[in-house]
Amino acid sequence: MLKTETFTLNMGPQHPSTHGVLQVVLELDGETVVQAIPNMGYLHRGIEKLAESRTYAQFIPYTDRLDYVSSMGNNLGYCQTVEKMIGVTVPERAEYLRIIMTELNRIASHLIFMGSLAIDLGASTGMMFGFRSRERILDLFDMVCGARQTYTYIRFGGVSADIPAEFIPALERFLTDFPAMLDEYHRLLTGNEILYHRLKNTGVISAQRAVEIGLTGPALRASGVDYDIRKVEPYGIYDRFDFNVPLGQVGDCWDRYIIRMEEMKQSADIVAQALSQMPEGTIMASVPKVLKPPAGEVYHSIENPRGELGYYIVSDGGVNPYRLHVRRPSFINLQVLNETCQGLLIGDVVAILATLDSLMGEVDC
Amino acid sequence: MQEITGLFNIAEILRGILGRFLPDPQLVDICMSLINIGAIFTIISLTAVVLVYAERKVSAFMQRRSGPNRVGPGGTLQTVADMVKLMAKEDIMPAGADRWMWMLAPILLFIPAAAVFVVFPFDNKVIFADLNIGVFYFIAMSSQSVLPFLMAGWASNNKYSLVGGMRTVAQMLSYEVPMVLSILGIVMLAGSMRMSTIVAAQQHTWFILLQPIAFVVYVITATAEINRAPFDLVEGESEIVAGPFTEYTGMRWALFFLAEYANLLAVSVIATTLFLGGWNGPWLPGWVWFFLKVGGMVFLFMWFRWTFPRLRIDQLMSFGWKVLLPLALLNIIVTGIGMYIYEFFS
Amino acid sequence: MSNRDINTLLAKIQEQYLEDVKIVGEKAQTALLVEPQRLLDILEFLKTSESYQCNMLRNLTAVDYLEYIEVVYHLYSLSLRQAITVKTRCSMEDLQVPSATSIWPSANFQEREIYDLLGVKFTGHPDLRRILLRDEFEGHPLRKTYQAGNTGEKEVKSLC
Amino acid sequence: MVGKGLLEGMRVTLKAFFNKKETLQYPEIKLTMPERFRGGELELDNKKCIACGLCARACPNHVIELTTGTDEQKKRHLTSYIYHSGLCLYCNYCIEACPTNAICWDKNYENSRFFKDELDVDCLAIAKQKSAEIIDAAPANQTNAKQEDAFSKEGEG
Repeated sequence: MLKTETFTLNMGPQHPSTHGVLQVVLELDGETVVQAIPNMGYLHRGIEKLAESRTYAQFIPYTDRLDYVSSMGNNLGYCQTVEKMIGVTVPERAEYLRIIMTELNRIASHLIFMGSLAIDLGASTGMMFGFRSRERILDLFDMVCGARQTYTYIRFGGVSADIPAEFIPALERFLTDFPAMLDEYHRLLTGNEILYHRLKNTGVISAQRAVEIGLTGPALRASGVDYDIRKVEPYGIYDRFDFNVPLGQVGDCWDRYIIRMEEMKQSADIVAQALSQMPEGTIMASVPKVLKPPAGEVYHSIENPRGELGYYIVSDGGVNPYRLHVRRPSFINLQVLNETCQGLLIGDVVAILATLDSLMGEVDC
Repeated sequence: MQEITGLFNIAEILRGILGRFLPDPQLVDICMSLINIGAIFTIISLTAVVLVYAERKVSAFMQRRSGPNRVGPGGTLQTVADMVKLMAKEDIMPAGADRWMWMLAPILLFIPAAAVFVVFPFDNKVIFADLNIGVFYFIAMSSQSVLPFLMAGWASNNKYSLVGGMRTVAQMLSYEVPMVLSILGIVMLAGSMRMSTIVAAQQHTWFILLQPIAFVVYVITATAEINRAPFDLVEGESEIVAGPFTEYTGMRWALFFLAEYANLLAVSVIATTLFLGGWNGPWLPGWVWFFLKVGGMVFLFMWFRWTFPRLRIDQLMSFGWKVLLPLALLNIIVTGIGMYIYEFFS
Repeated sequence: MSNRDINTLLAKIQEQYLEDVKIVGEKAQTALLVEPQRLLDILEFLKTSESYQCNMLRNLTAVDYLEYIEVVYHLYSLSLRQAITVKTRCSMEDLQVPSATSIWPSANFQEREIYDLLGVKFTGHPDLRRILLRDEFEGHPLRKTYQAGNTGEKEVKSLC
Repeated sequence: MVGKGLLEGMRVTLKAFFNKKETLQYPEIKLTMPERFRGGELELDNKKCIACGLCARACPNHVIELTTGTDEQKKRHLTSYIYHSGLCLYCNYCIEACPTNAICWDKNYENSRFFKDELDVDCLAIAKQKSAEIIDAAPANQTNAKQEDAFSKEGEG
């Protein structure tokens, strides 16, 4: 009697397209996925535990290492949470600088998304192009804070340094070049029929399911749910800018891709607006050197390129946080992987992983 | 002075020299065969060296990088250095591998890749064996490469390899059919399967002008036959790591690599011979034209690879069976009717 | 959403469930403190009732307060754009909290994370395994009593 | 038409094929690091240092290890200053904390090492060596200048 059975394929932790050290245990029936169980923790550094033995300010460099392709957002979220606890108002100029940096970082992060999606689908030229443009943004950051990935730029009460004189011309040059770059990607990737057919109608997540499973960020908006924290609960000075939140209709990989491409355009827009509105002035509020927030707890979340990045800090009035929890969007978004992959093919798992855009530094924390 | 530069004349001169030293004309023939075999192997191994370098340069240039430029002038010796490195590497056999099958696979893959070269007309009269079934021989030999892929995939005792091996079988078998059908139109027009006759028939009009659809179908299926992007599902590195080659190291892996580039050259040569008029061309000697055209085809395949994303397996299959096959069949019907009408009027 | 609105909303719930629910904290930190045995009822109520519609579980975490562990649910209503914090406590002797996965599937990984790092057992969870640490790991690192082993700092000192 | 996007993509790559390349030939050509670049190893100026230990306290990762002593005038000075670059987060906190600007980055990004021990840098020793070199170099320059003077005079004579 002939009988067929499924087999298990360990995709990762060393695999070209699991974006780091994610292990996906695939149960396959031929090429069809029966189950895809993500298995993480290979990059667990115990950052939440480390926070309990560091002072509030000393934890900022560690936030860089969570979602290491959009560290500005991580800095911003953490600093705003602590500022909420101690009640500091940030100077105007610093607020604008924060917006400029986080939005530039969003573009950089989405460029990485685009590049990694392209190479996961086999178009390595797309990746090279994406990384090339990202380099321009990193050069800008390098100019401002002396680092290309781990910025530690945003601090309690402001930012660590004002922009140097050559920054604004360089940024303006980038902003004028950027639409042409974006257009190049659209012509190389978006218009490509193979890419379209690979992504369209694969990995569909319905709006209801997306909310239930806790998706946030572009992955949620691709399903048509209008939830962008920059709009619904504007933190910082986001209410002063005019931008659109692109929404998808179906919630498939294609929507998740297109939305991020559109978001890059919106972010460039926000940067241009912020640049024109930015006043002169100080960049740092007076914050005590030794920070002792009053006992209590705060949950604050911001819109990171990967979704809702939340910090929950419990203070006992001492110099170290009593408990610090990070709501990592990549971690929670990864829950949807299994049910989305079921019934699809191996090639689709790669596409779904790439469009969910989970980053292992953040997943494992 | 085309006669002196032609490859055939070089062979004739060589034959003349050998004839002076060897008494028996049969011995001269044997010697010439050995020289030919040597020439073919030189071409194949040189091809791999040149094409790997070319591919790296093309990919780099398309991605705005500068590519290898350290070893030798302009990095030209990079591939040689890589070959030396590969030879020096440890030969690792995975535990639980099917020993003999595992060792045979790369060699078996290389043999058909090399064997197809005997029917390629590099220049007027320069052909190792001008078989009267040349096209048929090419198709038969090149489809042999399915088996070694499956052997490698099965014997490696690795699931990625197995999936890759299975994909190869599905992909190569289903793209073989439209490929054969697209070539069939040419054979109908030329009225022969002999390579030299086909080239000679293109003295005035290249078959690409008469058979544009067949050319498109051929290029697509050829890309799939040699497992290059956008049809590189067999070794799609972001899905199944390296497919059947996952467990191979050192020279064994290099043999796979060699065969891959030999195949790339082979399909380019066939495209040149069948569609682009082979050695035909004005002013320049025939073999220069031939290699120029082959180079153009190789560049086209590389261009595809560094631009397109990969297809998914089900899309690949449905594209092969639902689009290419009907297209190729249609092309044959149209060709047949066209030939009938042409004969009717002339 | 002002604080007063939330407070009135929370007060309403308290009226409904009386002794099982307390309001703790003040201002922006107001939260509902719920007895573990009534937790699922109240979460279900918060999700389905017209005036709350908390259809999204934003964040789920736990804090070790030495005598007890507090599990914190940050709920959010996408339609009403309001956030509610619900807390529940379980004593160190009996670390059991009903799982919220049946109400919000997004609790799945987060509950596993809490189980992994703090050792709270979520009853009714479909797949309660360690998630970040390896399966054979002993102890729960985020507990205040956890003794960290060899850290990088110690290594440095031994080197010098 | 199907395939238009494919051709468009091929046009993009063909254009890139003939465009200027972006690669920098690294060992020959090196990027200049911006002024604020954080990287390399810490450079200590032991004359400016007042041995207050603020840098070590500011560090999130206990990268700086220093010991202090007091000399005859009851003045604190450094007795050792070790920077474990392998643990460094490059957050700039130590440099920001320093009241006298005694430390800065040496901005040398080629700081890979063969052994882990070599990542521990004894900044004080390097600083002392450097100041000794400067003292050595200063008289040497003077003598050179004198010789040159003599040469020029001879030339005139």
